[in-house]
Amino acid sequence: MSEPALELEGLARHYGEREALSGVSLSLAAGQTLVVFGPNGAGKTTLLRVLATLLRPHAGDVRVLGANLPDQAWAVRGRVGLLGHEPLLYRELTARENLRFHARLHGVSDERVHELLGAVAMGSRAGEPLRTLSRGMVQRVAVARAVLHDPELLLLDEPHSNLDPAAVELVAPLIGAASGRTRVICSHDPTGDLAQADVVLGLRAGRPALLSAVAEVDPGEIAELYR
Amino acid sequence: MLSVILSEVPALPLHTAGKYVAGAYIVLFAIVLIYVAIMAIRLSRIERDLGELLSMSERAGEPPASSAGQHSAEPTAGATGKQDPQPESTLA
Amino acid sequence: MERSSRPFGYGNGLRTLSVVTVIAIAVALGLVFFYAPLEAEQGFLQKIFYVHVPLAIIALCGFVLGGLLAIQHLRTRDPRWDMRSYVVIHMSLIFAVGTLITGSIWAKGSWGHWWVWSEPTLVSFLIIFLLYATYQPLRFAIEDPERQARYASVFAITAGAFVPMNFIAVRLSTAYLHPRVLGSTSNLPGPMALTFLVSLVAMALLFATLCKYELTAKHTRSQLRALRRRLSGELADAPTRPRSAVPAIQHAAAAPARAAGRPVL
Amino acid sequence: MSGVQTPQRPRETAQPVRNAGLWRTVAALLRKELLVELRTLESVPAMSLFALSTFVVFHFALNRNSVEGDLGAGILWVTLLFAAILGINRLFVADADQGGFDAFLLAPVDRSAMLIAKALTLLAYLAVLELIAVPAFALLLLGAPLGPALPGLVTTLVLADLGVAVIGTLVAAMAVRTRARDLLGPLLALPLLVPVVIGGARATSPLLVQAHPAGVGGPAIRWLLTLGLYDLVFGLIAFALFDFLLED
Repeated sequence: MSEPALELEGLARHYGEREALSGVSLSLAAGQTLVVFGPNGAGKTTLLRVLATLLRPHAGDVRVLGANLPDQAWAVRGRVGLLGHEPLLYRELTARENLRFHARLHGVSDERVHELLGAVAMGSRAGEPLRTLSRGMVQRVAVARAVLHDPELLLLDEPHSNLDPAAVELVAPLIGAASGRTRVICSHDPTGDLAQADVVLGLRAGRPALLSAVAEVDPGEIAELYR
Repeated sequence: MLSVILSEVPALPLHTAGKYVAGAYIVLFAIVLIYVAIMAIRLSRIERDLGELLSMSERAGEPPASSAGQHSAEPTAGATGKQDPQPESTLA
Repeated sequence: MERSSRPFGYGNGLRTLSVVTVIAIAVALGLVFFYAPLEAEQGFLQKIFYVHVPLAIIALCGFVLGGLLAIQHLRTRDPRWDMRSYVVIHMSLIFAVGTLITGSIWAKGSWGHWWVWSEPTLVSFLIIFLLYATYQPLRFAIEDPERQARYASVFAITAGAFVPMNFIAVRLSTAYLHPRVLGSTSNLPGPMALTFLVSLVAMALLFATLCKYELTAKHTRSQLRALRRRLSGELADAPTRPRSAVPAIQHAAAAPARAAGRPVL
Repeated sequence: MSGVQTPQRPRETAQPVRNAGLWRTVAALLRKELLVELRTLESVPAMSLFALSTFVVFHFALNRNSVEGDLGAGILWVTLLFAAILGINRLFVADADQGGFDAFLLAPVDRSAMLIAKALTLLAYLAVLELIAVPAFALLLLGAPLGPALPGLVTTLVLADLGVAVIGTLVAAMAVRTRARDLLGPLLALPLLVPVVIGGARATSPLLVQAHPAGVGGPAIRWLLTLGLYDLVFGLIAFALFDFLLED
């Protein structure tokens, strides 16, 4: 697919007088991975929510998967998978019921639910309400929920939080580089995620302080962001 | 002149009913007065803020004229007469 | 930097409007007390009619107008419409309080007690007042100014549609205790009708003037905050705006002027 | 466990993923709603018990062993109204706290499906509430026989419940994502529901009377019309405005 998956030009989003995001411009080809670094409150989560059509951009033009937001947001929904801090799952329902609910919303068959439950090794505990499960298990069900509808674009906000190394290994084919999907990952540890990045974006107080291909970036600059 | 008007006017029967009528009009007047008082307080707050800003701009060394020079105190004559169609036409 | 924003576009409009209002109110008062004949049944007390009913009508029109402005805000997403809707509803609420007080004074005068359940306009005004009293708390309970404006507009439209509905329901349910002179404006003899109309126009002008006055004050304050942000931007971290129910209009002080034609209101 | 290589399904061109129609989305939402309610039993039992205890309070407050006519209708409708307020307050809490809104907004579905599903859920809660509260009212407080009044009462209840469901859903959606959600819900809903209570009480008061000279007449038609008009007007408004409450 020649057309870039993501094209941002002067994206801005403000929260009252404070500018959560301003002047973010980048382009990401399909299949590539963009890793976003930046201290807390730099606007990483806001960026993900704008790309996921949950937040309307206040300025600049945003083209996600060939549709520009916010007018053609409907064309993007269902083709984007979001894995944020919140699992977006109901604690009272079981893992299977949650995934079935999301499957019906996205028009996905039940086999896919069963297949994904196996893929995240949650088959055995699929019948218990989520509130009885550990945070790691809930995160794995959330990963399954994020890729349930086979999205073309994955938006991952610190995907490996609460996951033990074995679990990271387990979900790699779904949300890792092996999944072959275009990915935008927000992360705090330059060592791990920098390896799988194609493009690196550094955000500081909503503004892009660093934007370059992974080859030209040196870890010193990334550390600089957090000072 | 005043006596002419006074003689013309029907005697105002200010017995019991008058009390209430006076009360009603005083209430209306009081509402407008309270409103003007609140706006006056706000106006004084704006003036205080403006004073702060002026001192701020002096401290910043940049003469205030350069940034706010164009804001002529009086709205320029050039502005079209009917500035804002909306509130006046509340009746329309 | 070319002119940052057009000069204030309100000043002159306000001056002429207030002069016209003062004249209209003076004429109205003159007519009410010196020209309108005494009503056969209620006598002098009926003079309250010329202040109570215009207040009520203007307040109702204000609430419905607030709803229409809110529709325009949701369509265009322009915060200025939200500011207008907020000011108009805020003013109508004040007029509604006036209606309730003058109404209860009238009730005391003609039936001997301050609150009368049989008078439909009074009763529906109490309900409408209770509803719109939640407008400010609703706005105050939402932090993000943009969402605050949107939720306030949804409320304004729903409540705007509620006003006539409420009148229908209350009017149907209230037994008629006495002649309809209090609410009705139709079967008035000539001079009374003229006086009533002049009072109505005077009240409408008063409403427009106060609204414009408040709009000017709010606009000035937001310009001031923009100036403060620009100035303090150089000195220290700008103090963030305290949470408030008042709509926030972002004056991108640094941004180029808006379309030169439209005054910034 | 070798990592299962997910099949890379062919993707059509950039046309939107239109999945199930509106009503299948509503069905999915309804199924989830009722599942969560059955699991937690948060709303319906609370509303019913609240109604029963309110009848007891009315008994002692009014110091009457039985009521009928206007007083009876008044007690019934006030109790139902406040019990409905309880349901309205809890309607969106699960969605707001556990990311239900975001999950729904991410899916390629029509946004008014949430309004329809939530309104139907509230309608179901009200129906169950009335199935318990009305017989209890007849048993505890009503001096008149319920039987002859039932058909008229049920039609009025259905019309009123529609109004409460529509306004309740709109107000709940407005109040849930604010700071004072438990206060704003009732403050917004009560004035808006006054016409429903007026219509309901006036329509049913002639039914709940002891003496039936020529059998119990139906509820006055003008009250049913008022309720119907109310439901229609606010149904359209809710349909038009609900999307603005969801988006951000």
